[in-house]
Amino acid sequence: GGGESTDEGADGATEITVGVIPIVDVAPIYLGVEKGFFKEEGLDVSLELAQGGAAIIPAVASGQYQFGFSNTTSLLLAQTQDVPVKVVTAGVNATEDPAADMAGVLVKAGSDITSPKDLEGKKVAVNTLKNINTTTTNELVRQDGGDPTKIEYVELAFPEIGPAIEKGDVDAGQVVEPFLTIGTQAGMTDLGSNFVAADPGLAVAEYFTSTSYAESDADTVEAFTAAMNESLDYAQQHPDEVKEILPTYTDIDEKVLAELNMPQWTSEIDAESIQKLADLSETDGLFAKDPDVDALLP
Amino acid sequence: MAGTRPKRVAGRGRDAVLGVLGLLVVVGLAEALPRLGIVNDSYLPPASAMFAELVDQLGEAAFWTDLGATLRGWATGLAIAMAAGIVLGVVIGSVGFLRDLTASTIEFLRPIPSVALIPLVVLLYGSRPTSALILVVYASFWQILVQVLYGVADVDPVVRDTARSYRFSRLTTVRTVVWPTALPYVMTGFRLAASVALILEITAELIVGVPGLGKSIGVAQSSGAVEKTYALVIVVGIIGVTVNLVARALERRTLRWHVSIRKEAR
Amino acid sequence: MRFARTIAYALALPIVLVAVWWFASAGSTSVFWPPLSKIVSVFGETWTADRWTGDVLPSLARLAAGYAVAMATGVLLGVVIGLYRPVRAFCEPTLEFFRAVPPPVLVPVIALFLGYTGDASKIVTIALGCLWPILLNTVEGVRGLDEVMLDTARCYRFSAWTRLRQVVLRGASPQIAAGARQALSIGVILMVISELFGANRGLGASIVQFQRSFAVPQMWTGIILLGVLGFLLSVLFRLVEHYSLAWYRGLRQADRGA
Amino acid sequence: MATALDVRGLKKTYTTGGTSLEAIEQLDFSIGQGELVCIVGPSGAGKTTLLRCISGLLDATDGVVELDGAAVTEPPAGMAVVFQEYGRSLFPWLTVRQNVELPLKEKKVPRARRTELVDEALAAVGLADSASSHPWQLSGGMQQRVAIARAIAYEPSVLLMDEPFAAVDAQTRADLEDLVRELWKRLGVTVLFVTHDIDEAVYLGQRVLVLSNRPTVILEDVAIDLPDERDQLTTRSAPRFAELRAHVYELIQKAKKGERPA
Amino acid sequence: MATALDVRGLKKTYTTGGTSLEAIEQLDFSIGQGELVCIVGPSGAGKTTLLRCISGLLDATDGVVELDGAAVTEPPAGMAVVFQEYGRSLFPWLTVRQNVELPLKEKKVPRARRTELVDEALAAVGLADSASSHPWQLSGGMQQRVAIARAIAYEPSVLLMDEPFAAVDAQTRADLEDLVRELWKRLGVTVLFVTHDIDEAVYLGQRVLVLSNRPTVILEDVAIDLPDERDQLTTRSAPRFAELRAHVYELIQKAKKGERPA
Ligand SMILES: Nc1ncnc2c1ncn2[C@@H]1O[C@H](COP(=O)(O)OP(=O)(O)OP(=O)(O)O)[C@@H](O)[C@H]1O
Ligand SMILES: Nc1ncnc2c1ncn2[C@@H]1O[C@H](COP(=O)(O)OP(=O)(O)OP(=O)(O)O)[C@@H](O)[C@H]1O
Ligand SMILES: [Mg+2]
Ligand SMILES: [Mg+2]
Repeated sequence: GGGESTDEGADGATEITVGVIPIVDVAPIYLGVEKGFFKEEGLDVSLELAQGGAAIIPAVASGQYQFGFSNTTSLLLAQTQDVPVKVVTAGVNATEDPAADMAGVLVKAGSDITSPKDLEGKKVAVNTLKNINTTTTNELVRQDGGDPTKIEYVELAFPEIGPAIEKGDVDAGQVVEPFLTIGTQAGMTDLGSNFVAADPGLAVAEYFTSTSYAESDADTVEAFTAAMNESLDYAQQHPDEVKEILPTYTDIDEKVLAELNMPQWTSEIDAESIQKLADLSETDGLFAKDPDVDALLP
Repeated sequence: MAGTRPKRVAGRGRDAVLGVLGLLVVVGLAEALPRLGIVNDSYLPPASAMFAELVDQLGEAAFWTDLGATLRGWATGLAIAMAAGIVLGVVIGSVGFLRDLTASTIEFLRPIPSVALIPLVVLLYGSRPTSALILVVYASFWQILVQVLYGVADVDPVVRDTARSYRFSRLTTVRTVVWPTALPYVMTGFRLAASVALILEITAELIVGVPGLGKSIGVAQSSGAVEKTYALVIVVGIIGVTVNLVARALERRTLRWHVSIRKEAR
Repeated sequence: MRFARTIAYALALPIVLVAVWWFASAGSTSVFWPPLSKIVSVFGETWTADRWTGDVLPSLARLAAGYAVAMATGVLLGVVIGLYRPVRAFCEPTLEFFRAVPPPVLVPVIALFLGYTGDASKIVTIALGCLWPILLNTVEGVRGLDEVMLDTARCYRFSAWTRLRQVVLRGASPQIAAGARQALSIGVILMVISELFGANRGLGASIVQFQRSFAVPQMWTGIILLGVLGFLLSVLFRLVEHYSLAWYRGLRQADRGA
Repeated sequence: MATALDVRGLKKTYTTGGTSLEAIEQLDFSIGQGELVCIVGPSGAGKTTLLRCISGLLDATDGVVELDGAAVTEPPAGMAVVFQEYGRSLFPWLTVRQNVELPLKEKKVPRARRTELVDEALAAVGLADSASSHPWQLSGGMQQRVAIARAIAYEPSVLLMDEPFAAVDAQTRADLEDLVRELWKRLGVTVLFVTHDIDEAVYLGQRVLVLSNRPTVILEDVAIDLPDERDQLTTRSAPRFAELRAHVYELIQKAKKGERPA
Repeated sequence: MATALDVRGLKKTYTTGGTSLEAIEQLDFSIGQGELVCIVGPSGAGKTTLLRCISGLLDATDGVVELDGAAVTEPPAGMAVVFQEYGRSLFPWLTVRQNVELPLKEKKVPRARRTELVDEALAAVGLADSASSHPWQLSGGMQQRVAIARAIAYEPSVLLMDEPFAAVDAQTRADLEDLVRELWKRLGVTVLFVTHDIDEAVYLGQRVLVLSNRPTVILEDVAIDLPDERDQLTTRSAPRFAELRAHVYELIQKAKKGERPA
């Protein structure tokens, strides 16, 4: 695909398109746009919503979008398959508190599954098979002394996981916000954060671009990185403003919003955490060949 | 007794009443199931809640922009698919050699799901409306094509011979013989394609993020906003019902001569 | 002789297209558009015996079940709706409503009633997709039945059952066949879609898995496999159609002068 | 003679879209049990319409049709109809034999008797050889004979025939005429026979109803006072036959000119 | 008289599925420019098949059909056909007028002339009033007359008619017979006329071809030596007419019995 050239906006600002997902995690970029951090760097950002990283990575790789947001495992997967992508800045990180994280594993109220190791031999719903959620859930079980290879994973979209648990079709489900809060408000039990289990403050997702764009438009990439870092730090320091920006691009109910667990945002790319996730993923046999974390990171 | 039997009451008025009745039954069910606790109302809210949300939506400018985008994408894709499907269907259907030549390829391409094409389309066009358009055209084209092929094969041999004996040109034969015969099949094809096109438009918006109602459904879904999701789905359904009404009206005009319509006129 | 010609015709265009693809993609370096030679070379290692028994066959079984359900309900419902105008008036708006609802939104509702993980909701999803072309074509086929033929059946006081079996179904069968053929490929499509949801194995689930892990050549083999499957199913379908609609071909003199 | 069929005040107006067309103005007549009545009239007079009203296939606009004292609202039991559109009344997916046999199956005639009836009927119309063909493999006249075979194999008590011999050659026609008379005598069936052939009407019928031009009324009810034993040669050469023939022909000419009864 | 139509060694065998049926064994005859030839033969003899081969609609199994010296491989220009299945040969989606007019449009007849021709033809068959009806709103006989009107409005140089008057009443039939003879004389058109009515064949034709039973050959080519000026009353009562009529009838009877030429 094309995308080598960058459009100049009317006021001389560089027009860029960023592919994001309508979830809490990308609040900083919305906030940054609103605060004018990107304009200061001479960037005119338009945000495109997609359902998941699977649609965003090809679009960025082929130059349809200049930047995108994707979870770490998908980026590692892409890297092992020679998809030309490169991380530019951190995206979102887990918290360090397993009980107050943006992710968790839900079971029905009164379920006889009371701790992660009980998931052994059970049916667990995840949003995507063989990806970050299964790897981290495996680690959660492993740390609790269970054998994760005995878990039967089933793929269900986040909105369906709650109903499926309730109906008894699955024994547990791994969800992220806002479905974690929706679930606990409906009386379900959270077994703890799988992200935090993998690594406290786990680097869950990053912003990335294509390798060719990184070379041809290094200035723009630099500008984007700067603005993005500013946005991330700002979001971390102003949780109230995050809560205000959320309803502008999501339809999260107010009642849920009030109790939402916020993730962590930092402008530092945690290479160690990424390496740890890569190692865990390899244990699960996700990759056809070893990922090169250094090549993926800037 | 033949003569004194009551005359059938005005047909179409009664049809409309019955149709609305049918919809009311569904609405009633959708209200009752969650209210009676047969399903959990946080997953399937009662119909009244969906409609309340729908009314809220009607007041939002964004809703109308989305609706416009969806309708535009849908209509464009459908029009392209109709034109291509009809032209190719008639040509392939009337030329035996082409029919034999293309049959296997058509059968190979037809079952390739448009959803499997999503990543390819995204590569080429990202989340621009073109992505949705390609998916819509690809999916609905086959519906028309197959219907037209069957319709063309349905020409009465005596009618065909009549046209041949008067040395009708190919074009005249197509216009006056093949087309009218295939028309009932085309109408069915149109109705099938119209909904498939709508489905693909919404799905593309939902998954790829092309602007439109589907994208709003996607956002609502990933926020767990069940009522809004269903309110938007109702809008999609209403579009479907409207399209069918239009198709039926069109049919009554263009197929007045056909058994299916004239039987009912009696 | 004729058989040979049919085969030649069937193969000509695909061979040309494959050749074009082969040479056009030969030098491709793009990850997403791998050379056809690469795709072919990974085919064997991708579709192992385990994948056939664990993914492909269960998917096909669900497809068969869903298609059968759609065929039965579509024809039955179609006949009733086609024959009785009040029934049609009553059902049509509702059916049209549900027909327009995209599977990604409808599937969760089905799952709410039929379960999220088992085969039932997948089969129903497939059936629901296949239903429409069969239903619509049956309705129109029944409405378009020849009046004189129906009058004949009434005159000889055929029972409802005979009228249905011998007159209505047979008379509408060419158009039902059109619907059934449409439904076949839609069934294949929905087989994939249904596995995006609450599945961990299956042909569709595998393709999506390849796609998400950027195993692009493997993903292409999956798409090709779907095409081949669809083609084989349609050959099977045409065989059945050839025998059951022999009278129709004769009537329409498809092979006249031969 | 008991009345089999009673038609009183029958009217039929077709309405399609906005326009309406008065096909039958007023018809009153009755037919006795076991009578053979022919109906002639100009093309487009409403003979087919009348037959369809009598058989309960078409709702009349006004008036009553009674068969054996009961009003006809749907096709009555024991009635067979040979349609003018013979080609369209055969089921193309069935063979000739199956077409003839199907109504018998419906009537629950035992298999052996069924085979016998079908064989007889097909032989009577000269189609024994074509039993396993499909209707679309037959010539026009052969298709028409299948429809006739189906009606006679059914052994109806009332037989309505709408120009049943229009598509067959002269010799076959003569044979079929004799077949109808023979059946009529043997089974005592009531026959209503529409034809355009005046010779045929006079040769076959006990009465000939001559219809007027549209909107239709009865122009004359001609009694055919020929001896009951008829055969193609002697009957047709009888002077009385010629007289009746000439009279009916004259009536048809008048009807076409638009003459109506006083 | 120049030869218009030359049929040499014509054979036709139908093959459907595995079975084959020899319809025409061997036919050789020729028809002069502007001749009016009638064809009679038993039902199922192959008359329709013959007409379809001549008109180039059906490929013969063997033999040649030549029109004006050129082999017929597709329907030749200036030919009109009235099909036996009149009902199915009309386009139900067009009105009566449009049905008649369409071939003229195709022939690029200017609009004014077209209207004139259509009006004339419809009036000639007595359907001026039904011009705006659709075929399915007409009676059988009326439909058949539309097909006839379409053929005569076309002003063909060769006219093939397959039992064109089978569904009309006696008086209309007589009128149409005179219409055909009148047209034939006025336009010098070559006419091939299939009929089951022996009187009609003798009354109309200059020659009557009598076909044998299937597989078909020509049983006899009967020359009709009646004066060229014919009318319904005098011609039909002429003694020579009766002789010819009897002769043809005899031939048909022989044909039905399976007799073949030596
Ligand atoms: N479905 C219809 N709609 C409107 N008019 C009709 C319909 N069927 C018949 N008619 C009209 O009713 C009249 C009588 O038709 P009918 O078929 O009964 O005539 P018929 O006596 O059987 O003529 P024929 O001897 O030519 O068969 C005709 O003028 C015809 O145009
Ligand atoms: N499509 C066909 N397939 C097989 N056989 C056929 C087909 N059409 C006609 N025949 C056979 O060919 C023979 C001649 O048929 P054709 O229609 O030419 O007879 P015809 O002389 O016109 O008879 P009629 O006077 O009854 O119309 C018949 O025995 C018929 O069964
Ligand atoms: Mg009639
Ligand atoms: Mg014939």
